[in-house]
Amino acid sequence: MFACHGLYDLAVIVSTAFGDNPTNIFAPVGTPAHSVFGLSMLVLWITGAIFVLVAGILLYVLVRYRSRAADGVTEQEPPQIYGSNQIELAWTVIPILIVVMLFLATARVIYTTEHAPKPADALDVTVIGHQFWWEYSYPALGVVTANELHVPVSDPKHMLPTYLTMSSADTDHSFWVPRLAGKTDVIPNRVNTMWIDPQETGLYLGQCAQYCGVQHAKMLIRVYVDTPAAFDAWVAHQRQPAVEDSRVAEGRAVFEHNACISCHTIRGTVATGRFGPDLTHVASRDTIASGAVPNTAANIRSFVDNPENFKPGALMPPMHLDSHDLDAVTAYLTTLK
Amino acid sequence: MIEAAVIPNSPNEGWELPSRGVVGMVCLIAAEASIFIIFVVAYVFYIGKSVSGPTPKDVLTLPVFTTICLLSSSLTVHAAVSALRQSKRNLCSLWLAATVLLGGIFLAGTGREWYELIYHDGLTIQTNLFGTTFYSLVGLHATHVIVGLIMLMLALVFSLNGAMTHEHSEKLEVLSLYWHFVDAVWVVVFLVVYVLGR
Amino acid sequence: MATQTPVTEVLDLTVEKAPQRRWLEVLHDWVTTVDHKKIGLMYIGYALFFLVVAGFEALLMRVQLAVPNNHFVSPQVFNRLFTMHGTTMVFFVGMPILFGFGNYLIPLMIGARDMAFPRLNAFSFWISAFGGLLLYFSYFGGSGLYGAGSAPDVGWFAYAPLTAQVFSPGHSTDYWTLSLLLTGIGTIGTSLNIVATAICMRCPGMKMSRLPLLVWLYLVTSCMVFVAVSPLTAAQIMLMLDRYLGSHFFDTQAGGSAVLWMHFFWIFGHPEVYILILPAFAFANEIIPVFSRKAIFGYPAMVAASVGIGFISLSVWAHHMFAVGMGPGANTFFVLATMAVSVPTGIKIFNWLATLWGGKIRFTVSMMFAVGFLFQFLIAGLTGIMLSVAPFDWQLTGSYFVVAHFHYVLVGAILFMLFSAFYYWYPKMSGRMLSETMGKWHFWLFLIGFHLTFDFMHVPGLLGMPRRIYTYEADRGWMIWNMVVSSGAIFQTIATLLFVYNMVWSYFKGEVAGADPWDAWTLEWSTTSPPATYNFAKIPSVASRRPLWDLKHPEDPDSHYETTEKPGGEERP
Amino acid sequence: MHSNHAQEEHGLQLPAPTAWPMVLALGLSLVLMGMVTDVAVSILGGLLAFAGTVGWFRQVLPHEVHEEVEVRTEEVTVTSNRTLAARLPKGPMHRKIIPVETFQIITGIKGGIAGGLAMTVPAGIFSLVKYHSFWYAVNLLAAGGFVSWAGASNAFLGEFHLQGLLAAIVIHGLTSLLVGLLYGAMLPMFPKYPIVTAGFIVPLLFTGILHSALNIVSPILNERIDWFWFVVSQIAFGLVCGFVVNLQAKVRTPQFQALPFAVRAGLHSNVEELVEEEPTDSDHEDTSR
Repeated sequence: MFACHGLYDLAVIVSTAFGDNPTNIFAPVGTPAHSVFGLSMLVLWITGAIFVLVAGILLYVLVRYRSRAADGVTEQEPPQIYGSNQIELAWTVIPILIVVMLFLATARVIYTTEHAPKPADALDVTVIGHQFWWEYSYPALGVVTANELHVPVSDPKHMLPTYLTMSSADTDHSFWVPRLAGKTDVIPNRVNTMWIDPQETGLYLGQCAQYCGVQHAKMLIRVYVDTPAAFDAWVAHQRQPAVEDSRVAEGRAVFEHNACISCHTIRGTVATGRFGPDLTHVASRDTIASGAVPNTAANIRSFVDNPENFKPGALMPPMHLDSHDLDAVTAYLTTLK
Repeated sequence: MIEAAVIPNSPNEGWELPSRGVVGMVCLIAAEASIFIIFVVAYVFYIGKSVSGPTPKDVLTLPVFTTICLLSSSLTVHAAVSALRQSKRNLCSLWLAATVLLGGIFLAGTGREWYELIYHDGLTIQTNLFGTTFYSLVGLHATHVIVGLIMLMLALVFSLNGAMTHEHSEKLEVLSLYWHFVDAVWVVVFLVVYVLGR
Repeated sequence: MATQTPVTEVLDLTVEKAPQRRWLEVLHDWVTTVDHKKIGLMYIGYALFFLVVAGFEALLMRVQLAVPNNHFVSPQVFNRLFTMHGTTMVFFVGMPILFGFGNYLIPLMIGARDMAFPRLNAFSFWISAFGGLLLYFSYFGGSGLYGAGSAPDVGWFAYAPLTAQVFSPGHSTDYWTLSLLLTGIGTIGTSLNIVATAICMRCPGMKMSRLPLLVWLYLVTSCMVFVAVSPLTAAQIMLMLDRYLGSHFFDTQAGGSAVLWMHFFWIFGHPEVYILILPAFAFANEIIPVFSRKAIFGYPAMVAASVGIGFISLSVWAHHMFAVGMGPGANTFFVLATMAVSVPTGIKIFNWLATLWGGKIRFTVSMMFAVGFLFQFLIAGLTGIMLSVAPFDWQLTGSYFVVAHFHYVLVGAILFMLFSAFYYWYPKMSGRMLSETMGKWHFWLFLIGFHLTFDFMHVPGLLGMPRRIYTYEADRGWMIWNMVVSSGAIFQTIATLLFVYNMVWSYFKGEVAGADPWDAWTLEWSTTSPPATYNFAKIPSVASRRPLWDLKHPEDPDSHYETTEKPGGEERP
Repeated sequence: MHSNHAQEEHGLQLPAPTAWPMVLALGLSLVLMGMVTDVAVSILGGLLAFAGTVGWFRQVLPHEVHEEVEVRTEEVTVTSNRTLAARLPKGPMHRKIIPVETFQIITGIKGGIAGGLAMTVPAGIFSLVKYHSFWYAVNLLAAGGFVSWAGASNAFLGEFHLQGLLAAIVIHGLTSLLVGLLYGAMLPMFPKYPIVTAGFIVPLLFTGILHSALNIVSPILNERIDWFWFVVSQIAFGLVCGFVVNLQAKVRTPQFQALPFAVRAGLHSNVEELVEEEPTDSDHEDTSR
């Protein structure tokens, strides 16, 4: 019985020890992260027990059998024991038993996570990893966005999981939001899938976990888990074309007459590039540059001027705009709610 | 005199150990075999995955004659080793010459095949995945054939000018082991490239 | 060449014998030598040089990571640092130093005068050495000549397609590939030599069942090299073809597969870990019994466990790829295979414990490091079990937890055992004892530094910090842990410098060792320290696993117990 | 090899030092270095490599070049540098493979099989009494191996399923066998109260461990397990297995006698009086490979 409590206590201790941490793997909120958490507690408990036992024996042996003579003089050699089939068999069999048990538990979690039946009403999102940002598209809803993934909250009574179909446009990446699920690699010329079903609304952070080039460190992930109503409102907003505002027509002109359009899309304009993030509703996002900095006018201006300011190694070149054009483009982009 | 650790009455008569040449060659073969396995795996993995043509079916023909030549050279090199063991040096030269000739025919056959592929069928290492894996696998094997042939030719020269004698039979045997390996690899390459992959 | 001579000079045995000789002659001696002892020392000196270099790279990285959003180095430089650090530590420190000890000790332990192929031995060393120099030439060479290249920045496992021309223009990746090709040749050559030596050069009476465990484990390691390093060589050839001739092995745009590279790399990469750790086990197998004054517990089980680890380790590579999406079937298989390794590994730990049990343990510095090895290897093994649990691994892989885990293996286990081996065999190699006082300082400082760094490095991983990021966000709560981790690096640096100083100081001022300072049992202690060029004036002949025990205890020799009925009948080479 | 014979009193033949291997290595390195710098470097490297190869060849062919090394006769006396107060008393107690007496390995296997069979009795009774089907217990155990059975109903578990039976036999058989082996190995070490140890302590310990972990290993089993009956079946196993093991006669472990390979590998068993003895120390290597 105490052992059962041990496992539970361990879970409590572990999940609170690291405090209020946005990417703690021991603070799971979705089913995949939860089942990993449960399994990890079993593993921690077993390995912890083995550690205490073996390290205890080691300590005992070191103290009990230390040579008491001064520097190797006047002492008789200890009995020379060559081995024992019995003992060696015992410490072969016991680890095998532990391994078998651990393996069964592991195999079950692998299958329940990777082979989970997909509900008919699950939300599909296509994730494309780019150097160094994320493209999210919702094929059924006609929404394309970047870096900030919005998903509806999943009710434990009525599961509403989100299925991510992932691939890469260039090098290897890995999608990792520790509190929602383990990581899944995002690999070019290959389609991987994973699913999440966060059960609490909120913002969950993560980042690319596979080295993908110079700016790997700032390829951040933000997952917004919304109430169903909020999510629907967000979708409805994202489906609209870009805001037309005559006050920033000059900025739009600068945008359309520069290389911006070959990489970025703004629906309703001539910009249809796919190489960089879709900017149709860029002003509705909280951050720019894949989560590197908050979405403020000053930051946008600085980024357009020279992306190296925040993200050294970013593939977007410095735009070499004069100060006036920069202001105009910044003004234009900030209206794209 | 350093009398290290000699225990009286220890049974040391007839202390025989394997030949280091043979052991070394077996190790080398193990390492080389692993390299070939990786290339074969890559070939098999990419069968039918080329984005564009030509495909193996379009351009490959079975190199039956050159295969027979290469495989029979295993027998001739074995005969050469046996001859040297019995100190029949002229016979050894003859068998070595036959081995070199057969290996040369094989190499010429590969060269001709490549010429056809490159200039008639337009298949280069850059064309598609088939070209990539085909040239690298067959080329890796051909490289080994070339190295083997150079060694065999040296042996032939030494045999002809009388520098190679009975005492070198173990060295020649080690070389023959390498040559057998090259032949065995060809069997695998042949099966994978010309039979399975076509 | 110039780079390693100063270091080997430290260990140069000939200097003392002929102080008058000009340095050019000495250099000529070392360059042309085919003596396994000199080659072994050159390997060790070369590895120590790169240990310091790669350690310095690690130090720079730790400074950068000590606080969030640091600008100590640029992202490009950071990426080069971790690539070079990893590559250097694995290929130009780990492998050469282990082969160095192997080269030095194996012929001495089996009563032979040299390796089976002395010239191949020299060749293997030089080609590995030039490989390392070529890699480091990238720091100067690339941009100087073509303005394009510099040090590689693709990570030590260089996942495709980051290595393709498109993503890695210039020559930086070429430096990585070519230098690894060169060391690969050297590694295979040395392994071949070790196998041939252990099988074909044994002195009379040294049956396989009497082979010192160190030699057994080197035999297993070397056999693994053939099946592990060769795939890497093959993959490097493919990558070279891709980059130079425009083939498409790992070109994802032409239908090539990035995952294939991962498989090929880890087919090498995982056995590589065991290639590095088995020699550490080998040292433990010699050192722990001597300082416990007991025969090794369960010699056959130790051999069997090593062979077992060797075999199983060839089927576990894809546990580095649990997040790749191989599907539940493959994941399950690799979970089982990986967990299976823990069984023979457990046998080894328990057998070492049983060797200590009932002994009379002498805590020399060598033994202290060996005990540190036992303790840390236990932890490393347990975190290894955590990583083998695929779902747990989905969270842990690619995070700082993994970094902490494998540094626990590489530093906590292998490096500790290497230090232990240095303190144990330095007297044999140089004729002088290393200072025990300095050694104790070295041990405790390094132990503190190690635990500060690598214990606390697990935590940011659990808190979601991925590896290979040049900086991190301030709001993640990783800073305090990274500060502690970085502070440990200082202790380790001081300890390592102390160790280097100890080696130099002791070479001149250390206590004279004599042939057998530790009262040990294997053949290398039956000859002078340092041994003559020919090792043994007369080839010894043995009748048990512990020939020197037999000599020291004529009234109760091992050979009375380890009898066999027919000579040579037991052979299993 | 070269030094074994042809050994003279005053000198030894050792391989002569040579720079050619280094030259070849340098040449090959330069060839590759040329690929990242300039083709001229490659050409230089090629020349050096060729020279190295030829030079190396001439070192070993037609005869290996040796140099004669003078032997400095220098006495190294090998004695223990520990001043031993007392030599180790000679005798079997100080040089041994422990334990001196033990069960054969087959004993543990027998015990495991017997215990495994015995365990099915209480499990079957529980299954029949509570769910009116013997297959219930079988399927419940098997569900640990099948993910798709995780949500299975009681009725489903009450039916006969061939794959369920097979999986249960594998899981149960393997575990019984391993625990049986463990008993065979460990019981001689606790000679005082074998029945208490085997029949009660171990089963209760095992139950405790499983109780804490079962939730994760097999949630379905955890939901429906009846711990009372579980403990009963564990004790049944322990008692029967322990009894069977203790029934067998102990044999002496052969101390350091190297047996012929056939005996060690278990191919032969009738060699002199060591007949049925399980193989000696050097055997592990063969069995665990």
